[in-house]
Amino acid sequence: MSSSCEDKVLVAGHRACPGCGAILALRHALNALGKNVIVHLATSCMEVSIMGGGVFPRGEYPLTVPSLHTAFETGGAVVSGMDAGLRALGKREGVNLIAIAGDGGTADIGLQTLSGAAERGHDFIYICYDNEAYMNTGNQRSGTTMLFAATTTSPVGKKKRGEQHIPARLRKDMPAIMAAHGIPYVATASIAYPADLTKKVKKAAAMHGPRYIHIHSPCATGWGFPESKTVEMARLAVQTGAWVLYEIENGKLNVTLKVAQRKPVKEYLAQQKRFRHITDAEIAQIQELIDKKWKELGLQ
Amino acid sequence: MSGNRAIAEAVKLAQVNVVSAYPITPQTSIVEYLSEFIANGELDAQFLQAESEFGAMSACIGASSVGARVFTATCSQGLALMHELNYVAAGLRLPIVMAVTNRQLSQPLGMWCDHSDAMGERDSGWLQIYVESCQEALDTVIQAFKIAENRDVLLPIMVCLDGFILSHTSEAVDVPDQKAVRAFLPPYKPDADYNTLLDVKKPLAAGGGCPPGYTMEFDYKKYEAQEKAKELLRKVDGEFGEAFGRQYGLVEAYRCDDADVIMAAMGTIVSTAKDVADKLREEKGWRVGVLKLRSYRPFPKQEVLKATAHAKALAVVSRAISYGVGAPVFSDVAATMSHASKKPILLNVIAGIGGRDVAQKDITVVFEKALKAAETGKVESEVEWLGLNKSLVGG
Amino acid sequence: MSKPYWNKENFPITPNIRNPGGSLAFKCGQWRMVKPIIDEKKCTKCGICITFCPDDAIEKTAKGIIEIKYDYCKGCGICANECPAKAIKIVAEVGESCTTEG
Amino acid sequence: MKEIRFHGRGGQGAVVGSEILADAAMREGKYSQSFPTFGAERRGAPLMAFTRIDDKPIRLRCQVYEPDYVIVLDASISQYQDLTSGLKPDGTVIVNTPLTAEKVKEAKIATKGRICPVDASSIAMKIIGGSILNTVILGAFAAATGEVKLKSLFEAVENRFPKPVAEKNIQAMKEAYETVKSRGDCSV
Repeated sequence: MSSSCEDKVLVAGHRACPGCGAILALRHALNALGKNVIVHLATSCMEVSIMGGGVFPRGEYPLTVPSLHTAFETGGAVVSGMDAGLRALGKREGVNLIAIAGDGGTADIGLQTLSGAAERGHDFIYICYDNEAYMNTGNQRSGTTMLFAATTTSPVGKKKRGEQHIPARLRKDMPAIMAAHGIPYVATASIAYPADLTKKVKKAAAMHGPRYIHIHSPCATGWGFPESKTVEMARLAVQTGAWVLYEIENGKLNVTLKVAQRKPVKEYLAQQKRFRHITDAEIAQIQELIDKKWKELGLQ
Repeated sequence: MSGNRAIAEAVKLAQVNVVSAYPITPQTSIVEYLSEFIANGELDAQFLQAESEFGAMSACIGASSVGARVFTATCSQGLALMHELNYVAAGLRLPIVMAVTNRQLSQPLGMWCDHSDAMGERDSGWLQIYVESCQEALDTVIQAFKIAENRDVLLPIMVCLDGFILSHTSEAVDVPDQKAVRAFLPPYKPDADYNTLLDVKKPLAAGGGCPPGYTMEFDYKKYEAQEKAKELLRKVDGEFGEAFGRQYGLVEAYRCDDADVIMAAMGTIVSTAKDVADKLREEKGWRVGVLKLRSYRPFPKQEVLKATAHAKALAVVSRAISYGVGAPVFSDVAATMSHASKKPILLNVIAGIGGRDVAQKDITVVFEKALKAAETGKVESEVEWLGLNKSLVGG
Repeated sequence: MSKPYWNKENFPITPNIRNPGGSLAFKCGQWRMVKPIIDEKKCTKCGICITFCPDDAIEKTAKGIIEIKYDYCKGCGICANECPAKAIKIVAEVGESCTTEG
Repeated sequence: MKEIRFHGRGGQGAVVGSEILADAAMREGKYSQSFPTFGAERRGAPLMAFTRIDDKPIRLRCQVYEPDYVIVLDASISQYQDLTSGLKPDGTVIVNTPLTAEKVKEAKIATKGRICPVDASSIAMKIIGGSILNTVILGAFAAATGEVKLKSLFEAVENRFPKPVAEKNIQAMKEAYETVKSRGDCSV
């Protein structure tokens, strides 16, 4: 092991795209967790970037902790098995089990195993990095794709105008679904607020039981903005209220960043090619949904 | 005790660390017994009832990858649901043992015995062993852990027992002494430098991508491990025989030595067929024998050739269908024979589908047809559907 | 040519990787098409660029200077975009002609 | 080899009965096997269970087509099924019924074989205090056929149930056994 990566969990030389939001999310989350972890990586951009095809032959592995990839939808169940296995062997103490998946791997195909693991009360932290579509396969819509966003499978044409939700809603609300499981800790985070993210991960690491952290991680390629603007886009999502930073600790909601002057969502949408078809009426509809969500969270 | 009870007793004797499963008929009582053993403290293990068979196999992979000895059981739709992960378990070289209470696959829906479920996993890299009695079920599970965990094999194993016909049949079973089993089967000790083992002290990335330049080589390694497993199956079976007085072999050639015709099959059909063969020899003087294929993966090519070399006809009776071909087991036998200089005429027989009983009279028909083929040098039909109601479907 | 990584003796049974942090040997900086350059005079050493670099390609040296590790920098430009002092400029990989000002 | 077929309804204990009989035979040094009709039989649905007993290991794993004995836990099933179908000509049917053998034949509960009626339900109600009569009818089976000793059945029952339950079942089995034995010819 190189001396320069002694205290890091994710080091340089990984194969994520330039300007990748998701790898930045993992860099902060994993480094905050430290080295006493075992990670399960669901099939995803991050799995490919960390242990994909080019990585094996020469062992160019960017983590300094053990990790396993099994399949796309397995994360919750595999960490459940690890939890049971380590318990049975008397080796459970001092190890945090981490399941990492993207939004598709979490909200769509992997929801069942995640729900099962949460319901059974296994001891693990689940990290969902959310780039709002299946980016590994080239930008297909997922359960967390934002209303009206154009993806390759929710394109804009004569009859359809990007991602449709009936009835209209922003996206599938994964943190709320996880909170409904009654688990001890649920949090949202953003790559634009690394201190907040790190704090939440560390808090989760010190707890037991199922813990869920959902990190908003823009994708330059999929969303259509310059790769230098990844962090800026994540910040705009929070500042316009399209993404809210909060935690639910043992059932108690705490909004960790109360945006004082919420910007109109138009500022956020206008910078992304996936929304370039959007009309004022559609922007108004999204704005309304954001306002509603804020009300639900007890904000202005 | 029932076949399912025998399996559960074996899992207890193997002192597994984790059992993860999902209920499905007729497997359910296996995991009920195991849950009971764990609840009573008779077995010191973790029981994890997953949210699906898919989750169960995922959890087995998770548990095995941190070094636990792991067992699961399923069949039919459950086994089909595990399909994706079965390949992953084999590819990660995790020595998981699974009991499969063989049951048909829907549609049509039914809960009765045939082998189509396990046939779907034929090429997954798992070893498959088919048993014919409750005693053999118990003994084979214990053997399976020892074989699976061997460094030269490191592949998961399915122990297949006919759903209901064996899983729910009660008969006398000798349960070996725990200490003797412990001596035969020590705890699983994975090698962190060789096995898939996730340990914070020895960080490892497992299950990642592999470019085309290497994938074939890893698959070759699995193929080689299955070949090596044949030797190990013999060795472990022999050691088991020494320790417990019972031995089974990769195949059992029952009265095949002087047989003109032989019937090859897997599972409980074999047991009934042995009885029928005795009777036909005694009453009619027919020289018939039965070849039990105990190990299906790896396929015991040498043993099959040796047992059938002198026979005039070989009827391969299969409880599963390969559409467009006949039966999967027939393909295996025919492939095995392809380079033999002298070979029997082969009959491709499908029987016992969807729980249809294979009675003594049915087996007699198979021997009759095989004798006729031996005499005439021709088979009556390319694929024989034994007991098919022709008044409904013609044929 | 270096000698082959794998041979008959060491080829494993799985493509498992037993080389934690081994990616440091992979110089992903070769993917870079444009290049960030820090203007030391403008740099306030705040470290924001380090925080937001997805490639972990910026570090503070023992002397307290912020340095880009070009072996790993993929040239995304997030550092330049986030720099509050506008101390990082993006230049073309070849010829160093300025493409954007931070 | 002796083959025994049980007829009952889901919840009446036919499957357990077939297992106890197999266990009892095993205790006499014989080989035995028992299995139910294969399916997810629900409470009340007619079902069958089987026991095979032999002096040598049993290899047959097909269903029973020509039983030596039939044990009927619930005679009302005869409305829908021929309960003595395939019964060997010298076979015996043990029927749970208050009727005489003649009436059993008249009512077409059993159409062939030697008929041995026993009012197992009443004995079960009186002694065990319930309607599960699988053990009771095995007492009658032992008396009528001599295929298994009463003592072996007791051992099998003791092995299967907790002591207080086993004791009541043994007492009820004894009564059924003696009722049949006292007739001289079982088919009264």
